[in-house]
Amino acid sequence: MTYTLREMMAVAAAREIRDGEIVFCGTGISMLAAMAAKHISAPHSVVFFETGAIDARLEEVPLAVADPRVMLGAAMHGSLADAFAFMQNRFTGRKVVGILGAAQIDPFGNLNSTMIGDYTAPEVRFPGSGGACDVGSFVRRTIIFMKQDKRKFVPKLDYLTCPGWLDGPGGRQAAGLGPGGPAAVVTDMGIFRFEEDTGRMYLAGCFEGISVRSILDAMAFAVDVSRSREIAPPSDFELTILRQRCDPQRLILE
Amino acid sequence: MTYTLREMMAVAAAREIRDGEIVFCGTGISMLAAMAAKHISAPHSVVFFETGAIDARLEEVPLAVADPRVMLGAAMHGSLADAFAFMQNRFTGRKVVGILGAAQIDPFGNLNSTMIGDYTAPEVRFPGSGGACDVGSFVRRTIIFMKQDKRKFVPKLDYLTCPGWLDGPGGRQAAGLGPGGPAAVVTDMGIFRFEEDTGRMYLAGCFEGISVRSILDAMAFAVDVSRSREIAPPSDFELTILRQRCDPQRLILE
Amino acid sequence: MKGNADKIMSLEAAVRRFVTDGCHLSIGGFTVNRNPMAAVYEIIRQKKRGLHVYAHSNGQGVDELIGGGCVERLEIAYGGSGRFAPTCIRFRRAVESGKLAVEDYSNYQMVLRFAAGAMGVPFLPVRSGLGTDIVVKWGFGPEMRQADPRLPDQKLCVIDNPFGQWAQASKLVLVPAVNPDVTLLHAQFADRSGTVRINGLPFADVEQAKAARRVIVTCEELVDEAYLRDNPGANQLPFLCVDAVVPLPMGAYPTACYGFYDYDPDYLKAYRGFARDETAYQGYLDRFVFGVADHQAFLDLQEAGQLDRIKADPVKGYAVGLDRK
Amino acid sequence: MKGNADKIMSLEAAVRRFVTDGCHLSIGGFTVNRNPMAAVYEIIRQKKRGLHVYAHSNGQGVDELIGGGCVERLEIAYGGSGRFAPTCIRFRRAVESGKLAVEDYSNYQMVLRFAAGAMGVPFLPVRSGLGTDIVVKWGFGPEMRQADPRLPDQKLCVIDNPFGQWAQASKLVLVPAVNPDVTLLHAQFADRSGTVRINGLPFADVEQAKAARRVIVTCEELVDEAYLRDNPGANQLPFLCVDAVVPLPMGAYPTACYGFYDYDPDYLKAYRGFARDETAYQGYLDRFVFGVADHQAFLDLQEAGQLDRIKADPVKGYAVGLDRK
Repeated sequence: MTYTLREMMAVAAAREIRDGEIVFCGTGISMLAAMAAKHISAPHSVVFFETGAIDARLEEVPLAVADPRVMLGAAMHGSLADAFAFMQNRFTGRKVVGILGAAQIDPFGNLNSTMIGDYTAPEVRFPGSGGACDVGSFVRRTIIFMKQDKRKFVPKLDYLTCPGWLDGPGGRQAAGLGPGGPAAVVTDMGIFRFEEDTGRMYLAGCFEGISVRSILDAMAFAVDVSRSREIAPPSDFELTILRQRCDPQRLILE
Repeated sequence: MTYTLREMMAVAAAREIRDGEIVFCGTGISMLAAMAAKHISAPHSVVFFETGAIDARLEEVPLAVADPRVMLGAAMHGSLADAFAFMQNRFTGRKVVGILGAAQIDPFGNLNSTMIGDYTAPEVRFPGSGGACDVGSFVRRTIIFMKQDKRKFVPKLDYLTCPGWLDGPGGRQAAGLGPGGPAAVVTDMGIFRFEEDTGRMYLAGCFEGISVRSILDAMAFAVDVSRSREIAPPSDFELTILRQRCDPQRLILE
Repeated sequence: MKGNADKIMSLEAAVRRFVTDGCHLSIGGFTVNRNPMAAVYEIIRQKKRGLHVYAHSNGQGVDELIGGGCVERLEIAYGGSGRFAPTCIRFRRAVESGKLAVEDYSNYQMVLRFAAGAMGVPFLPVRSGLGTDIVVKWGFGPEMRQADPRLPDQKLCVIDNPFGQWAQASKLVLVPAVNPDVTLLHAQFADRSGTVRINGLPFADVEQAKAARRVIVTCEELVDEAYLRDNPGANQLPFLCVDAVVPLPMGAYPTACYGFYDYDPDYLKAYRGFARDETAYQGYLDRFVFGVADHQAFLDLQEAGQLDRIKADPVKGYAVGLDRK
Repeated sequence: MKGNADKIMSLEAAVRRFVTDGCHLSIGGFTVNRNPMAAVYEIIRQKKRGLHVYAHSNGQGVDELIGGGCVERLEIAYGGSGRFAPTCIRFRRAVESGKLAVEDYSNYQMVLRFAAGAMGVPFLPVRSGLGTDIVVKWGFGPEMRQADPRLPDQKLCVIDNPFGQWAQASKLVLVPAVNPDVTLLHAQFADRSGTVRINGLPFADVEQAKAARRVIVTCEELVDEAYLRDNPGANQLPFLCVDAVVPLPMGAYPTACYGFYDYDPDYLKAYRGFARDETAYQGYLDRFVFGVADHQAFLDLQEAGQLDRIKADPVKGYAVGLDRK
């Protein structure tokens, strides 16, 4: 089957989710990835939102984490305080994988979703942290969605909204954060992972028909590409689930 | 009508409650006083318990603050955390009057409900603070029930469980507590109040047929008695309410 | 005022009485759900100015207050409305043009600030934000903070764990309590004295209400006290925490109200169009806010059948199969 | 283990697996209401020893654990059972005879300690206790605390408000988080994967469960997942926070379970009698705990008709007109 890059991104992210994980996700494609994973490779994963809904039925795609569609058939309706405490909690937090997005990312997977320019007089304003800073601070693993773009993959962020590996090995510990950090970055061209010893991003794979060169041209810092391989395109099964079970109205896929 | 001293105590405490006040009360006679006040002089007072029940219907006398009888017809079923936060809250806490009891009281209205002797090897152990320390720390006014007894009215407590006026004027402020403190002590012989300028207890009144002398004999420190007057006995109306509306089964009055 | 008296008021009177120019305000709801929109429009209509607004992730409500020119300072975690506006447009314009001073926190940090206010403590601790610019960069400078007794002297502070490594934490961020002058909420049910029942996710509405000096609740249905008290466990706020009750069907429109109606995707898309253009936005305000006397008149302006289209399925809580493209 | 698997276990197996000698334990409920009594009796029956127990105001459950010789250390706010025992008798004897080390906190302080554990922070601030001996006198000395990695080095600490006079507070008491190895709860309803619904007051059960590494829930009725999920707002714990589900009718007896049964005043009065005399108490244990195989056998020992007498009125939630003299 033919597929779009958005579909490839959703499938690639879904493949990153481990069975049994508790998936914190936001709106849009991250929600699709979480929904798809549950139907494909991670049947025992549990989707939960910062708004406090746990394991909702999701019969229709929510267009916001506060969409009433996240409330149907949930195990419980917690408050925001409950949802974030669940991630900071020593026993439940370690089972959570967070899916995040941002306007800028640096080589250590730190994210900016706040603004461009000088903080007191921004050239461009974005929505701000929302729960991203909390998730990045609390959970063991995060998966990051990014558009592959020179202005988005930058050596230094204008504003560090959400902690990744900070400045590398020991960075989080020095700052007082718990263990864990970004595991993968899924873009519209490929997938990056992070080196354990340096905390730096490296290219792990390119999507079908995408060259390493074209990816490097779409980022403002260098990364190791020696481990890059071509990523398998979405299978017919994956596409069918995504299109028919997750977003039949194509509210997010388009 | 004839009456018992327990009935006199309940009525005397009920008279202390102001209309519109939110009454925090424990079990036993303090609950009766709060229930009676609502039927007599303070129809707009609201009874609430540390267990989180607010303005319950109280068709039967609860024998514990966690008695299921405190749950019926309440405005809401909060948690313990909600109940105590309500008293520490800057806007709601100031409307609360707390009714407390203890094993020992000192001239400044500080209370001991923890133990007698050395803390690490007590001669006598009592239940402990429960919510008393919280109430004494948070609210503007407390009314204290005590048995008039030399071993209970002591110059120095074995253990300070619940703050009254601490060591007198400015004591609470120096300790970091908010304004407010004990307003009255109701015993089985009379009523004490506290001097604004010294924070010390003075005898405000004796119950019918009780002499000032006999009260002083039943306490281990001296108090000013010059302002003492005889307290009006329970009216027939007060007794009828107490006996028929509050405790028809005489679970607490006996 | 927070006792068991009858607290029914008109929205016009409640806003006139409790929402004053320059006051510190917080509103309930989250992005496109249960924002107290009728109250928001009334505030714009009464031309309140210089408001200091506290929000966690209120998209539509906060964006319209900003667009209406009512807001001078904003403390917030997230200024977006999901798919309808990844970044709220009037919010973005106001910030980029320097008309709006913003202090950024994380979503949990803002929730904890309301919770601290509700609990009556000056701060609460959190492990979120360590190593980030949320800790380093302040939107409100130390001078401005010292000069204003209604602001804490610090945005936040970082301390070493006074209990060593207890709970495996070496450092904590302490976030200061918020005690707004007024909190506005929209709920499904309330009684005359102000006991409130919210169905579906409560978000941070309860903490926001308890943190505030005054609380205005608009509700879909005014119900008997007995109805709420037959099931106390389903109620979120006791009458002791509420100052004004305003019965107001569709009071959250165009945002959603679980079990009653969905968000209106057409309205929110149209709003996005207006918001992008100054002239169009002025036209939007003139027609939908200043051009109507009250919320009912505003609802009457909507296209025939639109309010029926977003009516919620009683079981699912939202409008099943609603076209949201 | 806390996932969506089937978690049904027998009480005997759940206690054997999760409650180990010397473990740190907390139990839900309050004085004479919804104590997990069946679990308490099973712990005594299995002769668990050296338990470190955390409670706020658990009367009956904690007193029986102490009477059963299971408890070595106790951190508590209140050791009473209302009118039935202003001071719990076995608790009092154990303390006065030096067999039980106690650390005293206020009720709110204990609740905040569980809440801190649930939130994953090392402490929470409170204004309660300033100027009292709760701050000054420690039951567990600094040496004992430093020697035991499972205890914080300090009972609590007092700090100056880092935000000056913000929220009108100059000083705060910081109370350390509690993270018990196991929390035992009794609820009205649960499903196979552990989603829990508590009716009536929840007390601090939710915080106690979320603070714990392991959670055992006994319930009156095992219900279908669909039944609980049709009304998510009425549930208190998601399955993600629970490790074992034990269907156990009358599992809180002789304490009350709102909507199901009242506390048993006759049992509690008889218990008081036994508790006052060492020989009588040994006889009580031999007959009612060691003499029975399980909770059902314990219930069968009760006088004919007694369990019917305390059956709750479905509307009022308790046994109307029950003779409680």
